[in-house]
Amino acid sequence: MTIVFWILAALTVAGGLAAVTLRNTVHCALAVTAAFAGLALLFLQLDAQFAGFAQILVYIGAVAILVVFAILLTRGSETAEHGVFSRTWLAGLVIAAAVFAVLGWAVLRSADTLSPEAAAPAVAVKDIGNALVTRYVLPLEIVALLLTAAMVGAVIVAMHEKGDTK
Amino acid sequence: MLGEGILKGLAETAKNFAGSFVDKERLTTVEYPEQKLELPEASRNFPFLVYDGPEWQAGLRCVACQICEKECPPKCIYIEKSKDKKPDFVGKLQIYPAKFDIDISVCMSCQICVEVCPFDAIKMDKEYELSTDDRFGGLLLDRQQLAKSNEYYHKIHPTEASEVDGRLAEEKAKAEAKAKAAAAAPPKPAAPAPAAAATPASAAPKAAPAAGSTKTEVPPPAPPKEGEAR
Amino acid sequence: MTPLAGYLLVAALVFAIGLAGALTRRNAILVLIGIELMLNAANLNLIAFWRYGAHPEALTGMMFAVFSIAVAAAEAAVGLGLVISIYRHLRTADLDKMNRMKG
Amino acid sequence: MINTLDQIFVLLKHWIVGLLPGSLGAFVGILLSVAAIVAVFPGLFALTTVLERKGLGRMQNRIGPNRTGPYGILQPVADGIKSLTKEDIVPVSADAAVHFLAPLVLVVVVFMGFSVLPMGRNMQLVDMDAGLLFFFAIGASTELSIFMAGWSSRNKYSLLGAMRAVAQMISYEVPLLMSSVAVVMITGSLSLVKIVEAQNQYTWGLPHWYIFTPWGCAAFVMFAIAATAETNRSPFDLPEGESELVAGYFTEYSGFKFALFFLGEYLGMFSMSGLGTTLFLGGWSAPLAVLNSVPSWIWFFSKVMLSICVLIWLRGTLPRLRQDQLMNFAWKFVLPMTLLNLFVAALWRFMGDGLLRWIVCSAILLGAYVVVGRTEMRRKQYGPRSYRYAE
Repeated sequence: MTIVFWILAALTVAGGLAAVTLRNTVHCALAVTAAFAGLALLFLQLDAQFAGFAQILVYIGAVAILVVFAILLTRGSETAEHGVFSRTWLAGLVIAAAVFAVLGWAVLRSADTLSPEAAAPAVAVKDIGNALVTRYVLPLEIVALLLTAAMVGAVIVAMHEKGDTK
Repeated sequence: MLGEGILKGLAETAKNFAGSFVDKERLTTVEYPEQKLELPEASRNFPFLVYDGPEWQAGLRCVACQICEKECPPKCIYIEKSKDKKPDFVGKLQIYPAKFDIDISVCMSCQICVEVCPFDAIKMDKEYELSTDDRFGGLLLDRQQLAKSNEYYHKIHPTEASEVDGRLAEEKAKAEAKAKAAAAAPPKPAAPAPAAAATPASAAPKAAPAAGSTKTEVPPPAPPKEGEAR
Repeated sequence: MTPLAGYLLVAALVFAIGLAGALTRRNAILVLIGIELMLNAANLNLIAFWRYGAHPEALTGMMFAVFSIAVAAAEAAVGLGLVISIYRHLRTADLDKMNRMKG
Repeated sequence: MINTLDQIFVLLKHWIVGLLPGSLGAFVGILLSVAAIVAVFPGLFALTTVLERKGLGRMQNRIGPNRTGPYGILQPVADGIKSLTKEDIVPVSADAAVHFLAPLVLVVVVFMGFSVLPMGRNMQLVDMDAGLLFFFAIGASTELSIFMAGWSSRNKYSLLGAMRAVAQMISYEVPLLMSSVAVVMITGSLSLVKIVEAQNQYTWGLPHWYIFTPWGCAAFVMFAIAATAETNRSPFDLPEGESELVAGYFTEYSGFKFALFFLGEYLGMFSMSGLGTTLFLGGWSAPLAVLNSVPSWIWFFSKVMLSICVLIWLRGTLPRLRQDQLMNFAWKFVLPMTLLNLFVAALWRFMGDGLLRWIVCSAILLGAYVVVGRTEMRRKQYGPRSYRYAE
């Protein structure tokens, strides 16, 4: 439990909280980017370089930009007229708090049975690559297909229909 | 072939780059404040007042007729007539401008003031270094700043200036001949001659036809109008 | 507290925040953001378990996280495409107003 | 002696670190490396601005700055003083916090990219196993700062510029990555240090740079195109097209923040040039085996400056593209070519040594280029343009 961990944890949680509570939608998107960055740095703290960089590349480089584009395309940056929270916000909050309570309780209860400090595993990017094309080759191919399907689907869903002048 | 044009363009700029160190044709820049390009003779920007002789106040050709002030489209000329009179180039006594200001921040360099002036008193200048740190006062040029000698006029617009000079000399000669004729035949016009010298009301109409006869584009009825105070 | 418990707690907190966001916000895009946060919290769990687990050299948790990131990218693309398409139909991204089955 | 000169900065750092005790020494060592990067590249930026202005001037039949100092070399100093003393204006309706953060994020993120570039033998801040991935991950974050700048200004030109920039950078990031992946495939490593070492071999005194292979040459050309677009340089400078968007996403910035954006743009250029040098031009390795005695960092920086000069040359030559041309070019030409190039690189890897692989690989690439080029030229997409009303 180093000080760096606590700083990163605070950054992540603060970013997440801001993303959920801020009124301006674009601010929310930027705050969630900070949370993504904090999570990526936490991955690096866990010696998972590859996953951390992949997180930055995919989430900050692609998902955050997509979100921002979507916000601007749906005029989401304009202030909402009926408030930003839904009618059932209290129920949602209660459910989330309950989930956190259960999870936290479980973690704290089982904390002693979990393994203590472990040595950092020496995993090179090459090992990840080898694993991807040997043991995990089927999931890799499936993910490739999924991504292609998702790309085609997203394009079709968001495409203007023919004759649609809007 | 795709990309061929890019290579051609690159070769062209490379030629320019290398050529600029050896070829005068490829680097035609002039180092401005030290070196200046000679402006073409017909170039113009803002008007100035011409004076003859060494003394600017005495030699000012302007007679404060206010035609230019009235004709000026953006109304950037401000003239105040003088109370007294001074002799003009033919020796006739004329009013002179007590105040003659041109606001060059308003002036649009249309040259209409020059076209309408019956006395060839206002001409277009070539001076372009007019920047000032005072945007209200600095660009409002007064009589003294506007006054420039006939030699300067010759320098910037030589052909036009000599033409004007020729015209003025002709006019002067005509006026002298008239005076001589008046002197030679004293008995009859004894009365008009002193009147012409004394009263402005008769002096102005006399000068006007003389100018009108040489300058075709200037409407002759303009000078009488000047007489009626508006 | 062991390091693993710390990471798990942070992941649980982020998950809860994401859940709260997904359940309470009106704007469809912000609901998607909440879902992304939840996915990320799960990733953090996976990586933490990989790091402090019994066989880190097997790369199981790491691989799971990497695949999850790839799937999340696909999910975000499709989800935002849907939101934009719905916005085009209904002129709103407000989930409370999307209460009809007919477009 | 030669070795000392080559390693002089490394030795200097080790000497300073050796003077200090334990953990403080390590900290100071990192600080020194960071300080070197933070000092050298802005210095190069200053040099490049005057170089660019003078070079562009010469290409356009004029002289360029020559007033400040001898031959105008003190121009960046004057520019710096001017931008520092200018008033820092924040628009009234701007989102002040985001408006303030955007240039900072941009510059910090761009500086981070330099940490994995090997600038000489043993001269890199960190030798990361996934160095290339780190570089691209960091590079992807600049888009967000550009969006922040454009959106927070509350100015339609800023927002348009930012949207253009983001769309363009996302589009060209794909070919940029794809062309680099070919190098990774051949080297078998994401570490930039290893990539340079793989190229630092010589046969008959000639280096094994990747640009001298068919797939490497094609990848380099594609990389150069994508890098130019990625750094928003002319002819891909639509995001800041001054004729239509004032200054694009940094229209509403003035004074020091404007200077930061300017710095960020040039630093992006340097890091992209550095990456291109590392991937295709052999990084710090000498172009001929006999020139190995020249210090490695001299080679790296001269290669970077050379690529900067080529970028300036391109800027002086090519007119700006239109948005649809830009997108069509990225998705319909550069991306398919990079994908084909990946296939060719794989062929190269598995065909073994010999002349055959040279012939096959070059034939495939050239054939594809000619076929695609002919088709596109016939469709008048990139060919000479005809005007309906001009004739």
